[in-house]
Amino acid sequence: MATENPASFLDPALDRTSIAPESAIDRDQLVTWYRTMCLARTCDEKLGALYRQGKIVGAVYLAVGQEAICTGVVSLLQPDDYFSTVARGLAGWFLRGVEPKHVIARWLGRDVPPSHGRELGLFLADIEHHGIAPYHNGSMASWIPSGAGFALAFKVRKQPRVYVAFTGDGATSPGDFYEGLNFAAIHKLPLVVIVENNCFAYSTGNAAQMPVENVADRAPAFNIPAEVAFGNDIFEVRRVAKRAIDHARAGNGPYLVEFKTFRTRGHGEHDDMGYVDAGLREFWERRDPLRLFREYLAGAGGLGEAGVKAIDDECAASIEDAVAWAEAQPAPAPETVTDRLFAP
Amino acid sequence: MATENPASFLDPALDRTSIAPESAIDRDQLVTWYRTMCLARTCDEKLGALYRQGKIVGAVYLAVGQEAICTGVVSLLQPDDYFSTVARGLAGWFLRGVEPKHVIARWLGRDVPPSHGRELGLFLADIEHHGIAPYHNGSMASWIPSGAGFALAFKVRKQPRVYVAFTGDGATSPGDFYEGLNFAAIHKLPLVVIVENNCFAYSTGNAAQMPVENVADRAPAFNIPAEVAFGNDIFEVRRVAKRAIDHARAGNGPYLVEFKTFRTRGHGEHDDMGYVDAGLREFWERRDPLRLFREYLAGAGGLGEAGVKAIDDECAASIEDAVAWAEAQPAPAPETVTDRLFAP
Amino acid sequence: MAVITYLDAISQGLRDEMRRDENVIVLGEDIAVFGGAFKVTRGFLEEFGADRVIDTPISESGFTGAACGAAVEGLRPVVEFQFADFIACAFDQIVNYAAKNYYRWGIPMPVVFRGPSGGGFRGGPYHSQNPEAWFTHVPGLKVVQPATPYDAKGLLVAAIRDNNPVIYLEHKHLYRRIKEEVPEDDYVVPIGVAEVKREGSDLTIVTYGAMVHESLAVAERLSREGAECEVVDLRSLSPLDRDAFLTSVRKTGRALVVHEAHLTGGFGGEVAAIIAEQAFDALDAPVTRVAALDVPSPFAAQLEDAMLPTEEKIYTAARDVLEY
Amino acid sequence: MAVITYLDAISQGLRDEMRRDENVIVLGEDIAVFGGAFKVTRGFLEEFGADRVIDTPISESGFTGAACGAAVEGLRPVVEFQFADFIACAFDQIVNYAAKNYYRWGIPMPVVFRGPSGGGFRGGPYHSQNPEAWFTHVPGLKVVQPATPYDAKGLLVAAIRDNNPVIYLEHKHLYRRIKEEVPEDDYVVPIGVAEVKREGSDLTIVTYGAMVHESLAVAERLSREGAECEVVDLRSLSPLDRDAFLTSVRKTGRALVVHEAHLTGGFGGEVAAIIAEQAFDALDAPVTRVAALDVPSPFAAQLEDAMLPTEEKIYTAARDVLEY
Ligand SMILES: Cc1ncc(C[n+]2csc(CCOP(=O)(O)OP(=O)(O)O)c2C)c(N)n1
Ligand SMILES: Cc1ncc(C[n+]2csc(CCOP(=O)(O)OP(=O)(O)O)c2C)c(N)n1
Ligand SMILES: [Mg+2]
Ligand SMILES: [Mg+2]
Repeated sequence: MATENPASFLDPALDRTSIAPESAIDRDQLVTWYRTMCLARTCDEKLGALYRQGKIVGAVYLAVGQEAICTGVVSLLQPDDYFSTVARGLAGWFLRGVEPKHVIARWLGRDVPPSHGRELGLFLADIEHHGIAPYHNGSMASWIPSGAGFALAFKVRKQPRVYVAFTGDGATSPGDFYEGLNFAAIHKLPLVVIVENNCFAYSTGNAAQMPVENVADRAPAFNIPAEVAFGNDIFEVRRVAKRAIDHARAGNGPYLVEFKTFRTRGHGEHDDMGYVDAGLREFWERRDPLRLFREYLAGAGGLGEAGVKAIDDECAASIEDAVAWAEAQPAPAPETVTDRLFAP
Repeated sequence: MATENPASFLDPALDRTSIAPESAIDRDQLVTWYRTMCLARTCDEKLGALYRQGKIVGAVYLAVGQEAICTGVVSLLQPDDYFSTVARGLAGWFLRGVEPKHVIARWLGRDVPPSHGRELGLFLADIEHHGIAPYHNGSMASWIPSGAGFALAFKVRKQPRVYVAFTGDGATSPGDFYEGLNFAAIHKLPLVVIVENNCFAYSTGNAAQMPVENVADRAPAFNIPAEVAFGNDIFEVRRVAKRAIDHARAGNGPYLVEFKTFRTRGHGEHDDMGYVDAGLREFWERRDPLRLFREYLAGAGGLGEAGVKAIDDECAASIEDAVAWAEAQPAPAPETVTDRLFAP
Repeated sequence: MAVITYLDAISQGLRDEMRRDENVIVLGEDIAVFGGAFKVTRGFLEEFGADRVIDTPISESGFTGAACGAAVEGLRPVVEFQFADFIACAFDQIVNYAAKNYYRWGIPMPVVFRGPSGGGFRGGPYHSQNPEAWFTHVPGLKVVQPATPYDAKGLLVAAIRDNNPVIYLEHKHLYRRIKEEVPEDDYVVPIGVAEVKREGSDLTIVTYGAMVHESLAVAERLSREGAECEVVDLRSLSPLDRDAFLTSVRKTGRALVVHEAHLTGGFGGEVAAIIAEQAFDALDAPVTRVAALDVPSPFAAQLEDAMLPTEEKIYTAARDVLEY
Repeated sequence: MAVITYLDAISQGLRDEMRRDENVIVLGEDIAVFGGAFKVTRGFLEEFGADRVIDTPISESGFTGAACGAAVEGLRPVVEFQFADFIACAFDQIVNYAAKNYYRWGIPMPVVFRGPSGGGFRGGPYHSQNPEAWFTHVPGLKVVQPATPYDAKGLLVAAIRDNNPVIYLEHKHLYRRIKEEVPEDDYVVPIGVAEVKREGSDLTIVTYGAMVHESLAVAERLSREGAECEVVDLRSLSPLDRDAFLTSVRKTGRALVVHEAHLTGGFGGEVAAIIAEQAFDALDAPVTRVAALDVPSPFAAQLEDAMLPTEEKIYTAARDVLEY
């Protein structure tokens, strides 16, 4: 297993259990990010429960342990930037204004927009309201070419916008990853690729996926800058992602950031993670992004234990409300199944 | 155009117009290689003529200007090694014992093995007689995954054999190139990739194909060794390719060699090369591999002008014979069209 | 009205749309500097510039995905596959992204995939295929296949203006062989509407693409022998104009379905099945199909001719149906 | 003989062949350490080692191509696609390399592609597809689709021993639902041979895969109402056992074709077209098809049920044909 010695890929400076911003950040901002991460965590845990209760059918996929990455990255975007997520992007959606109740309703297969029961709750595209781009989330890496396409449209129209494609480590193996990045690099398109390297693609460790230590080691193939960073520290995420986004927005072409992280739940809730070494699990549990952020906020961040707890409680309550709302939504009517196959 | 200043990618030491082996080489060997290259050139020119005469239908694709590469590489292989070529590998076939008459007959659509009129003369697979592996020569780069598969079989069976996949520069853009090399690198398979970078994929120059200067610059993505070398000097080709083949055979995994070269004819004979800069053309014409080798052989190589001319004449005569033989072969019978769809 | 080739009609339709709508861009291999393997986009780079006429690396999946993304953002990309055979490399992006996007999210994706397809010119196994049946089985895609210069231009313009992904299969063997008068100005041939290319009362030949011409030739020959065939050119396979051929079959009582793609699993099976189900009472003879043999396209002329549906084979089958 | 599930029958067939023939290797995503997304290869890594049980990166085209190459060299790779939907990513290698190789060169390529396919368990657009019709249109491929544990094991063994590329589509929704007695020892179900799963004289239902079970249920229901259906399970789509269903239709005079894949362009069109042509005189009613609606597979139960062919829909269609 490539991941047996997880510390090896973390810069010693990053291998730490306390975090802090480099410079002063508005208290409201901090609270917003923390609430977002906490809401995502709470929502994910609820989704797991709904799955175990048989209310969510099929499977459910959670982002527990990875919340700092999309929160940090999305916090840097302009309203007209686009992004797409794969399976672990709930916090990013929430930061962009998606409501948990809608997510839960979609997981329950209810008749809510934009897919009215057609798609799993796992995936979301809603350009109009949230700038979340539709991507093809069936086949891994298919969103790198399409991300390049969105970025191409921005470039052709001379708009200073960027497209951020979140992607797992596993999704850096398919040919689409290569073809899409190649196209983006040739045309210097404003495409930022955020690799959430959580050590595994389903059960397959990094070493069985790639002959290099880091996904970022592949960047020379595209002649683009790339960095590896610790993904469980929201401040570190922002620091590194800012360089990437600024670079792309300035017209310098794509940029890849690989965040090392870990999902503390299985690939889906059906997966008991038997393939994960106990040491690795423990290493990352000590570095849980929510815990790290919480400790900072309660302490140096100045919110105090009570202030943080108030947010936690608020999140718990709002997810309960969300479930109630979602369960009250109607199922899609069978006869709508053939609607909206073709655009007018 | 990336290729406007062709000298830039050639090591000054290689940018030369006279060639020689490092150490003494058997006279017979030299003659064999020269004859192979000359035969390929003569055959190609004849194929062009047959196309212009309307005897070869559709299109014809020649390897003129690239003969040193496959001659040099194939001269290093063991009999049970495999290789596959794309469109410019005639000399390699000849060195492995394929007869020009068969190639011509196949271009004429005659009923000769192994494809009995089903395939273009451009492609050849004949494992049994020549160790030329069947690959899928429709879609570019598809032979990198299959090459890895052959190499996997060698490895599983613990055989010290290598698979050499010749490929064009254009064929390094598809996802299959990445997926195949990735697989080979992970499993340390004995796959040697020989990139014949002739500056263009059809009409598309290197700069529009890739964001790096050399295909070899992509090797870090696979954590494999790679080299760039001058491909029109057979001795240089052998020197570099030997390192690659030895490395792969020793179980160290894949190796990529990029030979800079040029096709002095169009993509196919229908192509007038209007997209090629005159300077580039001239640069390479001065470095024609056959001319370089001929000059060496006639001079320092010790064959003398007459010795070389005798080989040239012999090749010309043998290609004339080959055409006569080929034209005398029967066309496939229409009723054979449904034969041999499934293996018994 | 000038008489132009099928190839020029495609060029003209594409160029006109690019002039009319700056959102239309083209991308593919060797289409800019070289003007395309078949020269459909000759002169486009000079006229529209490198931002709108893009030479791509050989990476069908990559540039297809890019076109899809750009389409969502309001561009109207027209993707050229150098040969339709290579559409297999972009299969996933087409069937899983382009086809399903609108159904999933209600977000339109106006993109056209041009596939120079078909055989008859000794292209061998990798330059002769007819891939339409892979796509007619995918809900969310439109699939068209023009047979004439007029339809080629009109369907291309319609495809570009359509807000859905359209697979536009142009037959290479018609490129320079088929000519006719084509209006210079703006018109569309609506997607989803078949055309009766010849009227007749004795037998309905349902066909599309290159086989329209062979079928018309057979119809002429049979007419000289006293039987009148109605030739229905589907033009669009998806959506399919069922009424057009059902009406015809109800009139003639006999149906022959002809296409150049392989017989088994070909779109002709769908058409025949529809006729057999919907026009059962009207049928005086079994619905018969003529198509390519179920083998890869061989290179040698003798073999390719044996493999392809020819005028002779269509004629023989038509006679059998007429005499049933 | 033990009663085992459809899933265990697949595992057993695969394990037995790996024990018998050391050339058999398996590769795919998460099949080694994890034992496969559906646990078909659980314990294989431990028994056969990492040389023969290979966890691949997510790169369907790459590992498919590799399997094809290895097959030519004498291995007998069995490729697992995690879901059949992702076979679209390997499409080119399958249809252009695997399918055409033997025809072109006379060199056999014994490789099996396992595709867990089908819907009915709320998998949504990307985990529910039935891709058989893409492959039945490709000469050079064999395509099988077992409905029962016995056939699942026997067809898999036959596929592995076959010297040609075989697409083996196993239906996920049958994995744990369907059980029966399966011999522990070595047997094959020959590729290309259909089976009459139930005899009857009034209506022939031609079907395969998951729909065999729904069709049998309908047959039981109709039997209680006095009509006897013959249920022909094709098992192999390519090569196709035409005689099996034509014989049946000639006996019953009525045919209903049922599959879970989309209606339009589905393999049912081919079957219906063959019946309509070859058994024309025997038909007392139009050949009718029941299949999924032509929309991507939706996630919500109400929508997926509306989209899929159900026992109810088959029953209604069967009644219509019987009462025609
Ligand atoms: C082309 C393709 N093959 C297989 C799958 C099945 N699959 C879904 S998620 C997944 C693992 C993804 O791993 P990674 O990209 O690391 O993301 P993570 O789940 O770790 O966030 C696989 C194999 C797929 N979606 N697409
Ligand atoms: C996937 C795919 N797309 C397009 C083609 C059409 N095509 C054939 S050869 C070629 C150019 C190949 O260039 P390169 O690899 O550099 O080889 P060269 O012809 O220069 O030897 C193209 C685009 C193809 N064969 N496969
Ligand atoms: Mg991962
Ligand atoms: Mg080239």
